[in-house]
Amino acid sequence: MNTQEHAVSHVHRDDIASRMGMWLFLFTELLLFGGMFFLYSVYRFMNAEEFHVAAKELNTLIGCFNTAILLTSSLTMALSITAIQKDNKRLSILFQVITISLALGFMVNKYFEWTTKFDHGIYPGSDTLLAKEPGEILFFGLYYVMTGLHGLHVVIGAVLIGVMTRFTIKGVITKDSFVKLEAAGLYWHLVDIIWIFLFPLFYLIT
Amino acid sequence: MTSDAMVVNGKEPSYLEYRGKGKGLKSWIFSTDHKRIGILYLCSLLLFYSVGVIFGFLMRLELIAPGRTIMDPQTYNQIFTLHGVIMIFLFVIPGIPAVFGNFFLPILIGAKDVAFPRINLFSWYLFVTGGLLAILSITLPGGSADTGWTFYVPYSVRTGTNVIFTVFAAFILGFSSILTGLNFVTTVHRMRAPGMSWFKMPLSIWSFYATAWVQVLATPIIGITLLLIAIERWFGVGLFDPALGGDPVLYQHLFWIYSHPAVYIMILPAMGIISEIIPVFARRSIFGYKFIAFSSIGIALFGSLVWAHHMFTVGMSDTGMFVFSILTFLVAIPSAIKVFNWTATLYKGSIDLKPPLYFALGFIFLFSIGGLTGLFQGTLAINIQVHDTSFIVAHFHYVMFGGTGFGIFAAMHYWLPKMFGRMYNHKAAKTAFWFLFIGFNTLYFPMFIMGWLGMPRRYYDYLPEFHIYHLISTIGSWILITGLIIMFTNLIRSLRKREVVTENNIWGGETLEWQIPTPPPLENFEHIPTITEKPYEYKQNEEPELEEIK
Amino acid sequence: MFSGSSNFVESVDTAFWVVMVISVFFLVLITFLMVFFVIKYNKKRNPKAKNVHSNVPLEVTWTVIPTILVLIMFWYGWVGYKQMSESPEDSMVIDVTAQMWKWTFKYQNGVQSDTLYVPLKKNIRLNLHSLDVNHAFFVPAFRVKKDIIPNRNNHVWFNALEIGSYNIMCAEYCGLNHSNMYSKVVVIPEQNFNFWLENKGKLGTGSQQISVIKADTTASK
Amino acid sequence: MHKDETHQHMHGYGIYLLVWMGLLTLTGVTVAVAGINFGALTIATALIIASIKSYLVLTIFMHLRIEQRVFRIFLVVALFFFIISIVLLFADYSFLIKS
Ligand code: HEA
Ligand code: HEA
Ligand code: CUA
Ligand SMILES: [Cu+2]
Repeated sequence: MNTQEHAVSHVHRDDIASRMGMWLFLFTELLLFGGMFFLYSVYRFMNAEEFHVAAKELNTLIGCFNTAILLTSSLTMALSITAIQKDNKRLSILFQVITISLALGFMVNKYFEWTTKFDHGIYPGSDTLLAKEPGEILFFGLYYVMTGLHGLHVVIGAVLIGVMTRFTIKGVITKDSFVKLEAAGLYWHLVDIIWIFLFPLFYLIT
Repeated sequence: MTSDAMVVNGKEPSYLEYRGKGKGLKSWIFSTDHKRIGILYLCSLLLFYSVGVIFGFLMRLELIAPGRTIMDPQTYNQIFTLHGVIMIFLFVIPGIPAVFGNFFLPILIGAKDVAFPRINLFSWYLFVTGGLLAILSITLPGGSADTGWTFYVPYSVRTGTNVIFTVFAAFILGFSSILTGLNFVTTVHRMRAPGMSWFKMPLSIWSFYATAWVQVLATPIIGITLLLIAIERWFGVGLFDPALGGDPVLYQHLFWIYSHPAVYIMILPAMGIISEIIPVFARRSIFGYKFIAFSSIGIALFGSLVWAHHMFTVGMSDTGMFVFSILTFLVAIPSAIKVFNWTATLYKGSIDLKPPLYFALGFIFLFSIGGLTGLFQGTLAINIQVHDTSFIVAHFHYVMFGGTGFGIFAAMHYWLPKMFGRMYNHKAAKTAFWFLFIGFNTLYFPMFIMGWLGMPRRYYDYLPEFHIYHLISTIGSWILITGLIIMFTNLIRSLRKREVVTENNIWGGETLEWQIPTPPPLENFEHIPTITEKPYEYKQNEEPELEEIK
Repeated sequence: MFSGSSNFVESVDTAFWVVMVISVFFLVLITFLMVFFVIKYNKKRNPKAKNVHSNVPLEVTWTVIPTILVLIMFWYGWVGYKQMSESPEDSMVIDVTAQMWKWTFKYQNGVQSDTLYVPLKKNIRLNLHSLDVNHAFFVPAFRVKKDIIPNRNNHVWFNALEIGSYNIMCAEYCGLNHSNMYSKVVVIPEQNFNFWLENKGKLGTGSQQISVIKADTTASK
Repeated sequence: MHKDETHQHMHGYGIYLLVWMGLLTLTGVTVAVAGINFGALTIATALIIASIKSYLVLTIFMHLRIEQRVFRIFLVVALFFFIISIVLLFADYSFLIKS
């Protein structure tokens, strides 16, 4: 792969370009969820009553708790970048590790939330669910697909940050070159923003 | 158009010769050089493409007479689905950006590569994976999808064929397309040569840029929509299933929110190519540079607002019908502006009728027919009659094949000599053009007539009264394919036998690719040029006036 | 090819010809200019090109005129469509059920048929239902088409103006036998229709039957 | 393209903490407000508060405030596309007569 080395060596490093690419990627993520929000808005518009009824089944407390967790993880993520900018490598790593732990906490919560639903017999295709009004089936369908997709993004984000932590430890990410960490951060904040909308739309419409 | 700094060391090996460490195939499939990736795309595209063409040919054979001719209805349904999927996702959408965009976009803006070379290579891998997945699904038990390329629910959720496979292939291809898009947006923003302000960019860059935005913003919607079909088939969540309260029409909305903008992903780059070719062979400046540039942006912007014109018979509200119909008409205006400006560019030119110009003019004619019949379909009352008939089939072949397809042919005749340093036989190219042109119209024009008379699309069998049109159409397909064979034989033979081209500027163009050696060296430019002039100035035309001033 | 076999034919065809005239005009204009320029300004005849960069009034003209023209097209389309969108109050209602791959027509009095018999010059409203996937009710001669989507209660209406029998086709892809999902709509004089309806779809005898059969077999357009 | 272009600004720890507290407070507010029945306005308030929260995350956590202007334009384009699509979608759905 000499070709590539050769070509790359002459190209300037361009952090702005890297971030621009990341932002563009974030837009595609945004619109990926956007498609789901289209579904949500139309179905909610057509089945307002049933959505109200169904939302009562969700546990607002867990939702609140998870919101707090994600917001805090966003904070630590942002802090880790400032730390590396200030050349405080150890602090940065610490913040990244906290972020990952919070992500795990979020997923553990989610796991319990989903399994309780399953125990109550509410999952796609279950008899309990099928006995409900169509609007409620839609609500839970959306709930599972949207929070599931979001959960998947949390996992991807956590793995990504894990890789960044490794890079930081190995000195790939440094005071002078941290655009990778920034990109991972941007991704993580996006995951947070999605949740900021999911939370009221599913948990707070009682 | 450029000042100094164009002195290129003649001994620099071309990108074709430069091998690096890897040898043979490896030096290609691991290369992150945008030119090599362009060629990779070209080869894989041609491969997938020939499968699509064969399917098209087989469909025409089946339809040569009513009743069964060569296949059963199930096979026919699978074949037109795969034909549509291949042509759309593997040919016209990636076609120009991935092949010619990759090769020429960096050169045209005076850069050494795209912004993210490795992502660029990755997107080719995705492309090939998706393509193979789509095509190999024929071999699975149960067969490939039989839903039409639109995958409408509830049928796509209920049919026993391997819809998930095809849908997943389309998902991967979408991802590949997104990566190309974000690469191009970033490249255009960050890597233009010094002095190349927005209005000094060649017009094809404007098209690629506008296209890239559509790719980035619209593609994820189809991604999630297709993913939902898979989820629906696996888990029966019921998001679209009418039995569980879902709304099949909402699926159609989501599908077209992407797939209408996608038609502009297909046509915009082709329009860019035409805007490059016409001034070069008319030997004069382009007419209305800014209008053409802004109309690209206009198409990209307004193109996102008209999707529901594919759904005029589903029972939308009257307000919806009104809004989407009127927006559909407005989006035609930027295309009209382009057509008028191209025509005006021929005025008082010194026209050199070389093969690329043949194809460019063919493009304008066929695209105009396609576009104008689009207006028929946008007219509500007429749409009711022609929706889902072969009128639509004719329309989209005129725009996609007559438009984008001929755009690709034009690009091949214009740029292949630059890419490989070999010239094809001009006479054979012109012969091929006439075969293609006549075959094309014979093949597709009858479809307009029978569509208006009520011949529905996706029909394996048909009433005897439509026989004559189908017959003519099938004969057209033979003429067309003859043209294809002549054209490709000519092009491929040129790579092996024909004369070697070494001059930089084969056609007398003024954009950057003509200032560098043929074929281009690995790094395109020895020194990044500084741009001082607009493209397509053709200063020599203005000499007399300068003398008068003296 | 079609005479005015339903009340929509006139407005749809008018719209069609309006768009056709404008389109042909522009197509001919563009093609003519291209060919003319290529000949007139050929390299041999005109070795030296002249640069013309832009002409704003011209650009404005060819933006504004097409805009006006497309708005005219839009208007014809809208007017033609508006008339189809809501059925008149006094329409006779027939329930249409589409399934893979056949049609069932059910009349108010319970009579069922797989051919659609309708009285001449009466407003007919069809309520469209699907038992499985999407289909579309399409009668080319009437300029009538509507998708039939499960869970959505679409309808169409029309007023048949000529005795005869016309094709009904399924215009939305619905699987294996999509291309064989045909039926007929048979337009007969009102008193014959009433006779048919009262006799639960039987054609009866004598003159009644003859006129029905006549309509059925002759004017297949 | 050059170093100074990239490294110009950065946020201190303090502002992040402030934003974080703001976000938590706003979360509290939505939850509290959700209990009150505003009728049709319930969803609107929830969305407005969520938008304010996103704004904070975008501008501060995601550095849009100190980024180049073009990034903000990009975001506007993406949001425009999203919002106009919803509006047009409802051009159909909100006038649909349910029968
Ligand atoms: C390259 C792809 C491409 C392009 C560029 C277009 C361009 C246009 N399309 Fe087409 N279209 C498709 C690909 C494309 N389409 C496909 C694939 C389908 C079917 C999908 C499926 O169902 O499988 C389809 C279907 C389709 C429909 C739905 C039909 C139906 O199913 O009922 C409609 C309806 O409005 C439509 C309209 C238009 C219009 C108004 C334009 C306009 O943008 C055209 C603008 C161009 C011109 C107007 C011509 C040039 C101008 C002049 C010559 C000057 C004179 C002009 C004026 C006076 C205005 N198209
Ligand atoms: C670009 C798009 C494209 C192209 C080129 C074609 C090419 C052909 N198509 Fe098309 N077709 C579609 C897109 C396309 N098709 C779509 C989307 C559908 C709808 C499917 C559905 O309903 O779901 C369809 C449906 C369709 C039908 C209707 C099926 C039905 O409704 O029952 C028919 C019927 O005859 C048909 C025929 C043909 C034929 C004979 C060819 C060809 O055989 C003609 C020969 C082709 C060429 C001459 C092109 C050669 C070009 C190259 C080799 C390019 C090389 C590329 C590079 C060098 C970069 N096609
Ligand atoms: Cu029923 Cu097609
Ligand atoms: Cu469209």
